[in-house]
Amino acid sequence: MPLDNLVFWVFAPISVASAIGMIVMRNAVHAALFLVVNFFCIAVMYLLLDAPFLFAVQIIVYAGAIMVLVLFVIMLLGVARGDDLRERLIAQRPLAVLLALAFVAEIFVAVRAGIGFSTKAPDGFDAVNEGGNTQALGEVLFRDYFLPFEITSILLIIAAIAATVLAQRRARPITQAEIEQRRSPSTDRGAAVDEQIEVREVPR
Amino acid sequence: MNRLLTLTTFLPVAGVVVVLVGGRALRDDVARAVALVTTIATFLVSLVVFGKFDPAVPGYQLVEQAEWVPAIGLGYIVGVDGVSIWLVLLTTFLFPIAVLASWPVEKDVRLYMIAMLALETAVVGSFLALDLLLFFLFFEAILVPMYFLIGGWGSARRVYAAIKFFLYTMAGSAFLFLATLFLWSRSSGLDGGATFDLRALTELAGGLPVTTARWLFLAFLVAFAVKVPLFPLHTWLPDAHTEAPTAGSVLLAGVLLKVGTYGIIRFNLTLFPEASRYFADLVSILAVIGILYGAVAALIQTDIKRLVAYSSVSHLGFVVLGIFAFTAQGVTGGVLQMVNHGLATGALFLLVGMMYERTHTRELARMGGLASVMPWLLGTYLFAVFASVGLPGLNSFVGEFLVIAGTFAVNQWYGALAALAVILAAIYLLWSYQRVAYGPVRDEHRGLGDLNLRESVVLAPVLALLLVFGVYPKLLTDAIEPAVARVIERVQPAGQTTDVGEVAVQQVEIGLVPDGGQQE
Amino acid sequence: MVGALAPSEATGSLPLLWLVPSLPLAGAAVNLFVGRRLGKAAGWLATALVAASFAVAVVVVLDLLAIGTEERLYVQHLFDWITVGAFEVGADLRLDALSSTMILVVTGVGSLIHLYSIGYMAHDARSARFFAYLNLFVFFMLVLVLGANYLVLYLGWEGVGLCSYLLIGFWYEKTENANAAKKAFVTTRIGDTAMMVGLAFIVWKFGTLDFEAVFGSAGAQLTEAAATGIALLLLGGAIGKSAQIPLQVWLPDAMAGPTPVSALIHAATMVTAGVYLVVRSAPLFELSDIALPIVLVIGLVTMLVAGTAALGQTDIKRVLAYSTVSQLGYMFLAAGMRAYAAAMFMLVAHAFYKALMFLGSGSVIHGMHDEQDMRRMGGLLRRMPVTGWTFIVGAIALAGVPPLAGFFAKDQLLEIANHTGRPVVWILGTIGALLSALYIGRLVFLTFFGSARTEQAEHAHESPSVMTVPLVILAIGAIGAGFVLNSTAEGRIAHYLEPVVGEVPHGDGLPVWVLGTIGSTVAIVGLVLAWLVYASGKVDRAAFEERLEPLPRTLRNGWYWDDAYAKLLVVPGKAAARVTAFVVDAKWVDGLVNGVGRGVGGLAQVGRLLQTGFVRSYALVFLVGAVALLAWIGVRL
Amino acid sequence: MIRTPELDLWPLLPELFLAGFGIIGMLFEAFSKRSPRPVHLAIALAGLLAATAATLALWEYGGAATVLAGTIANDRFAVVARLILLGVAFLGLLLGTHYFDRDPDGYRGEFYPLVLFATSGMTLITVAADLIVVFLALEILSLALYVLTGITGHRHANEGAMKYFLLGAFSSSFFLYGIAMAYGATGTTKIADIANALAGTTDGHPLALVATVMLLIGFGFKVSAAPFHMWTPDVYQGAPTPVTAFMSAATKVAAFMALLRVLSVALQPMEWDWTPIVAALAAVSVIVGSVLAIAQTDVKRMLAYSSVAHAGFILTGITATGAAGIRSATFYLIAYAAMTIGAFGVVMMVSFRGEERTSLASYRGLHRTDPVAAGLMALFLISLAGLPPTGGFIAKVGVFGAAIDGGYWWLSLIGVLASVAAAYFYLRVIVLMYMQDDDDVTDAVVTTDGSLLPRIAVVIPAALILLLGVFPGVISDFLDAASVLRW
Amino acid sequence: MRTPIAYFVMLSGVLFALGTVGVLIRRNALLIFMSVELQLNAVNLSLIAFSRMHNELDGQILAFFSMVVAAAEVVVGLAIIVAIYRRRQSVNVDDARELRW
Repeated sequence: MPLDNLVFWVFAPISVASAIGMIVMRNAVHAALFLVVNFFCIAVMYLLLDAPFLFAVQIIVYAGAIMVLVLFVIMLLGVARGDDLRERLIAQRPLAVLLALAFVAEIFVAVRAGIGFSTKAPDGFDAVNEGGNTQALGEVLFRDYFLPFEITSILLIIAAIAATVLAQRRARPITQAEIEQRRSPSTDRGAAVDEQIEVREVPR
Repeated sequence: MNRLLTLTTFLPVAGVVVVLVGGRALRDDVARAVALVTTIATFLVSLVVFGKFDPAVPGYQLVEQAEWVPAIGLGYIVGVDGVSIWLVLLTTFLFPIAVLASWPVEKDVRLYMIAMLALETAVVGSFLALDLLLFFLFFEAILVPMYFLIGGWGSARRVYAAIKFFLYTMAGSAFLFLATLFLWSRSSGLDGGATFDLRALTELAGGLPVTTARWLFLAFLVAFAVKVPLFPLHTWLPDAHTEAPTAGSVLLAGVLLKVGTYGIIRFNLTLFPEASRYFADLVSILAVIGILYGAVAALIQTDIKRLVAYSSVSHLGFVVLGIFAFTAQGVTGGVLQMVNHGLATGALFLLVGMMYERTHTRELARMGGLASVMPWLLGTYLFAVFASVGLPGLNSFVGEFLVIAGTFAVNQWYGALAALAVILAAIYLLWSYQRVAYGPVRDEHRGLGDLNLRESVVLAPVLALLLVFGVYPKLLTDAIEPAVARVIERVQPAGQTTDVGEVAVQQVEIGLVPDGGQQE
Repeated sequence: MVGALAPSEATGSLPLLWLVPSLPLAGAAVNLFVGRRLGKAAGWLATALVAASFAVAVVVVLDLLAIGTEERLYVQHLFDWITVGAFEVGADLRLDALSSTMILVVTGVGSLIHLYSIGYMAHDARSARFFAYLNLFVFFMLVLVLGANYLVLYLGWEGVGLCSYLLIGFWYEKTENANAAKKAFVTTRIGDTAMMVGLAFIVWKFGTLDFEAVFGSAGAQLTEAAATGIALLLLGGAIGKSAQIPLQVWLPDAMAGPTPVSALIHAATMVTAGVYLVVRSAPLFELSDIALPIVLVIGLVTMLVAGTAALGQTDIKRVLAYSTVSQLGYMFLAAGMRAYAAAMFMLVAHAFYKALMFLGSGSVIHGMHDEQDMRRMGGLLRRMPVTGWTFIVGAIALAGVPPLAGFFAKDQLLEIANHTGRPVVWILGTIGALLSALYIGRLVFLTFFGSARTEQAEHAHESPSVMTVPLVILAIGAIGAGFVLNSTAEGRIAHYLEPVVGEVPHGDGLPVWVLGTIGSTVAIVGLVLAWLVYASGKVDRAAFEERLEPLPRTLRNGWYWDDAYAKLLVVPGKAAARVTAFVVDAKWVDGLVNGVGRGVGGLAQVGRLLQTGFVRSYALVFLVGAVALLAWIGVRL
Repeated sequence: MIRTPELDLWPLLPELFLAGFGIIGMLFEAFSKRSPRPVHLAIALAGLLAATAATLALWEYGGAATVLAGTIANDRFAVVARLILLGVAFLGLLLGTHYFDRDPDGYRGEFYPLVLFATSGMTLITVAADLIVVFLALEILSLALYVLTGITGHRHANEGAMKYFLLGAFSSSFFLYGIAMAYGATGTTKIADIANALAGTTDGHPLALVATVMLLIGFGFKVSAAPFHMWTPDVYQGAPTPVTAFMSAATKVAAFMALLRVLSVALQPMEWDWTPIVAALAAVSVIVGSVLAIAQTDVKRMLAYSSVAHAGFILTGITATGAAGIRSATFYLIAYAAMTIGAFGVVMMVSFRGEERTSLASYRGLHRTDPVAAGLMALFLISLAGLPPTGGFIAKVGVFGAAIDGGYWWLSLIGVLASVAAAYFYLRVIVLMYMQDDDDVTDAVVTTDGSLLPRIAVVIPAALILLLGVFPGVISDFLDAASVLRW
Repeated sequence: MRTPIAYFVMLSGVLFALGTVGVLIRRNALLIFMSVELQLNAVNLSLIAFSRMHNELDGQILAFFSMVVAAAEVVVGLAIIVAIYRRRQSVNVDDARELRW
């Protein structure tokens, strides 16, 4: 068994298992850690696919920065243990599993018909990656994808605004009582009248 | 270029604009006056149109054609022929009357008048449009102001009635819409590209496969059958008529229903002659059922407006029956009946409205003896009742007789069964009249006033026409007949009975042995 | 066989024909709109106009007589009424022997009744309206008889129905009057509708409704079946208008109208329109093998049923009403035997004596202060001599005592029955004659003879001269008509009508004098019997009637026709209407529509529950959609 | 050595203006204590104005079909799309300003830059000629809208934002998966190249099929096509009304325009594959939207379902491929944008202090207290119902005509019948506004405060709707130009 | 490299499906969000696999952008979650269902 094949068959099950682990772990922190494992496995796959730059980015940015941020929030909000696993929605879980299986089957059919399970990666990727994967990527990025790259800046600005707008405490937070008080005089009456409308105007 | 028809159609919009712009600054009386002046002016313009109209010419006249949305082949094409000229005149004639009859309306007068005027434009536009989509546009546009009129100024169950009217009609017209678009889509192969021009589509429709044409016919028919209304699509009508304000009922019965029958003549027969023949029996049977059914249902009504409404179902059945006889007499009778029903039933609703304003009830059981209190009002009512019953010498008779005679020659059963409604009409109308007018006077009705000047002015022209058109229907038929002949020529292949007046001549000349005739 | 006539040129005063109907119409219009302001003058105006119409009619008819028999036809085209394609109907008036007879009767008797009404309606606040209607009636009746085609005839036909409705219900404050009016209109409308279909039938077969054209080509155009169809449909109209079985029920109730109305409309003119129609349409009826026999049977049955029913009535006007029905039966009988001229003769004679008796009964009622029950009268001859004696003249005429009008008419009829080999008809006709004598004798003896049975009867007073003068004139007519119209062997009126209706049938049978004797004897026997029972004082009337029960009650109720109709037609009809309106229409047809609406509404209510508010449910729905779409694509791979 | 691409930035100038002014606004917000709304409004309007001017200039701008290394399309379709979006943004800003005047507690100065950023994302997605740019633009507009939804921090806004965000991210992953599949099938993400690559295949590359479905799912989510519409009612109801107005109109326009470009360029060779899918989505959307709206008692929620139904109508038009489809859909979008933003505008006028009084009952007797608002609302509703003489009617003619032309008469049948059902709930609002007895109204009298700003913001769309209804020909050239995509 | 591309694509599919399951069955907003991240990563795997298959770099670029987007989404998402937690003291999405029906 060639090395890449071996690596694939080692890490693929781990990634799947860690993904499953993430979605069944009751503790949010554990789940997040499983996700990190998963990300790491995927990063390995990148390496197999001759994408060393993304391998690095995946580990540094994703598994590193992003997941840390998530973990940070989990800790901040103190909701690590909050998730109880009793399901209120009938059939949500079986349906979810069923649909996921169907989805996989569909992808399987499409992939088999589309590229086949024997197609190997063609040679000549080295030529594409001439001067190293990072350099090649850089060239494509700043030549062909110069614009999208700039666009991401807007995305990040919005993210920044989002953080300030949504997460920032209000100068004068609106209390629950205030809301109740405001809601009661008009909307309650409105709701009551609503009922009347229903009765009256559904055509006989 | 001659812009008379456009002027007729859109003059009421000018009134709408005035009232809208005036806004709250406009006093109610001014709003009323604006509406009245506008509608009268429209009537006068339509009279000018009538003056320019040459009854002897069978085709469309005073045609105005302009590009509107060339991208989809939607044109602004309007024109009149012998059928539509009368319906337009009927409309423009009834509107000032309806406005005048609405004088007692106190609630939201400006809005009311806006709705009335908008309605007039929509209705007149429907009768004049020679572009299928333009027609549909006006046809749909009728719904909105009428909806407001019923829902805004109707009686207790007005909202139910208004929504029902609206949805029912809209559901029917959905099929018309699709069929229109289908024809349009088929017309893209024509020289001028895709178009909604009725004249071009008439050519096109002739070449459609038989089955397609039949489906399209049905789609058109459903829309119009709802509007007419043809049994069993009629149930919106009693509710709408009953709940609508007086002017609403008058216009609904007088004008709006005719859009349906007009549509059948103008579109179903013209576009799909083969399908018209194919479905003639089906439609005729429905019409006969409607005639009898409406009459029977009217027999037992306790609400006078509802009773008149059911009578409309019956009377409109005559129109449809006549149309699908495909004889000159039947179709002409049908068209005549449209105008006549508009006037007669319009008068009935006007009078019922006047009674309602006085007695505040529509329940027959709570009236009675009114003839002793308001002899003139009830006298005119009786006049209208007899016009509606189909008394010879008054207008409805001519149409009814022509329909029966025109149908009988083609199918004896239809003619004979339809005639039964004449008996039933006498029963329900006279019965209701008796309960309203005769018998002892009820205490709460003592001292009610008789017709006042405004009401007399409202009624006089209508009643006069009831008589005039009964005595001298040639006024109408001279213009109707050439247009009808043109339609029949298209529908009925040579050799079929198209003119019952010619039967005898043919038999004698060819020397046919008289056939076995009707087996009794 | 009846042939077509060649219309003659307009000569002399013939073009004035249009005036005959127009004058009453003008009167109607004036009285309708400004009659109130005319006051008393309204009646005089109406009377004057009808009289003027009569005068014009006389002048016109005289000019018609000046024309040779074979061309004795004048058609006046006023204007085109309906013209659609090749189908044309003109507003045409037709003056020939038949219509001239009718217009003279209508305007002549009509003007007398108008005159009488001035007195009769003197105290009614709405008398102007009354005269307007009356004038309008005369107009329509004239249109009916003058119409040159079936549609104009139909116009008049329905018009008289309208006036009948208006006049029966003239005192509409009383519900039963209004009911009677409606019943009259609706019942006759049933017949009218059949007639309208008949007209459509004619249009189908002939393409025209013009009498000349139809009759001219009838033989060539119609098969026997078609002719039967047309004839029977027209007969339907005639039955309704002339109150023949089975549509006779409206006429007795129609007595609710003012008495002059009963005289004019429900005795002299309108009800005879059916006879006129049959006679007019004779060319069509004769093409059918069964139409005329049916006419005959209907006439016969009606005569007997109504004659017996008349015996049981207590209301003076209802006796006369049933009598009218019975007499109309006679006329139908005559027409059914193709004795059209005899029918017309009877029609004219009947117009005189029956109008006379109605007016007389009106005078009685007037004198009795609106009392109509004969049992509460008696001995009125002394208190109302003019009324009484003229009434007796009419009664004798009706009974068929020679030499009054009724005798000649009935005699001729029975003679024809006998001579054309219809013994059964002859026997039944004779029985009918006996019945006539019986019931009219009963009426006369109860009313005018014996002693006054009530206070009212004792204080009854004679009517004013404006009412009695017409009675006298009509009495003279009742006496003289027989002589004038039937003086020679052939009969003047028969001869006069021959160009239009053909000859009176001839045949062999019992000698004429034998028949005449039998007829007179029967009439006298009937009267004597009536005297015995009702005036001689030798019979205990109450016990006599008691012994005959339930016959008198059955007769009084007109053989329970009304009840039968109520049970068999009205009740089921109402039930059917109720089911149609409130079950079929409201629950099914409309229910379906509303059901669709409610269904969509329900769907919406259920559907909105899908929107649970759980974001994960939304994701689930999303995923279902995604997987479904992918599956759809996958299937195609 | 990096070879620099040819930099033709003109076709991107509007987006640059939008983003630039967005940043200015953001900076202003950061450095100004009180963040006065008029100044913010002025900055944002200036941005819009500049962008509009730049857009208009592009009408006559020739240039290559795509610029910036094939990532940006340079055609009139893009110009049309931008103009619509800029107009919507303009109205949204006016409405928003008024909204925060009345609800200062919920006010955040970031509203203005966020609207500009969202708009830039929207315009960008309509000009994107590369699926990567499409994805990025989609994310820009999505993220901005998530934030806008929750901007007031009110309870319902929060919930709406969360639902929108979670489902939006979920759908984004599908969308991205679609892009991946498209890339897998063709080896490129440029829509023109995808088309070229697909043109050779006959029976459709399986991966391309999956890609098509996934992309449709992603777009379907954005345009609220059923069954991917579930977020719509909750978010529309929860979001501040001006945001709802803005996003209901603008998102739909942007996503549909982008969808049109993707379908008619990249997936044009697969027309026969995607039309049935689009038709199915259309049918489901129309039915779901029309029927479920009937049961609603909150006017915003009702309009949300209505928006689902309208997505279906537009999809109906798209089933007619090619220029006809684009024309009809574009017209519909213009009309829809006008009527929906107008309707929400009136909703905002009627509600007060944020999101109170949005129940249907609040509209009782509105025409007495504010006839103008009621009249305009009636007009918008009539147009939404697709009745003449409004733009909604002509729009419906366009899409159904196009669909029938394309052979989808059954879909049109469903559409017209559903629009009958839909008419019911539009009519119901009119009933409440106009057809109440006077004594019924008194206990629920509604007053709008009669401010000028929202009035302007609803009168403009009203005028547009009437114009489109009566003289639809005026934008005919516009549509002609739009219906030709360059690639 | 000997491993067929399809294997990677299938692995990506499986992970994506697992991500959807996570979205559907977890109630913690953060975990739902993490599941979405899993989905995005799965897609990235596909992209890079396809990139390798086509012998060109666009796929990798796309994956790179996808990471950027993911980062931005994380920020926005976390902000929203924090905001909602502030209001409700809960990150259970099932609790936030005032908007319904």
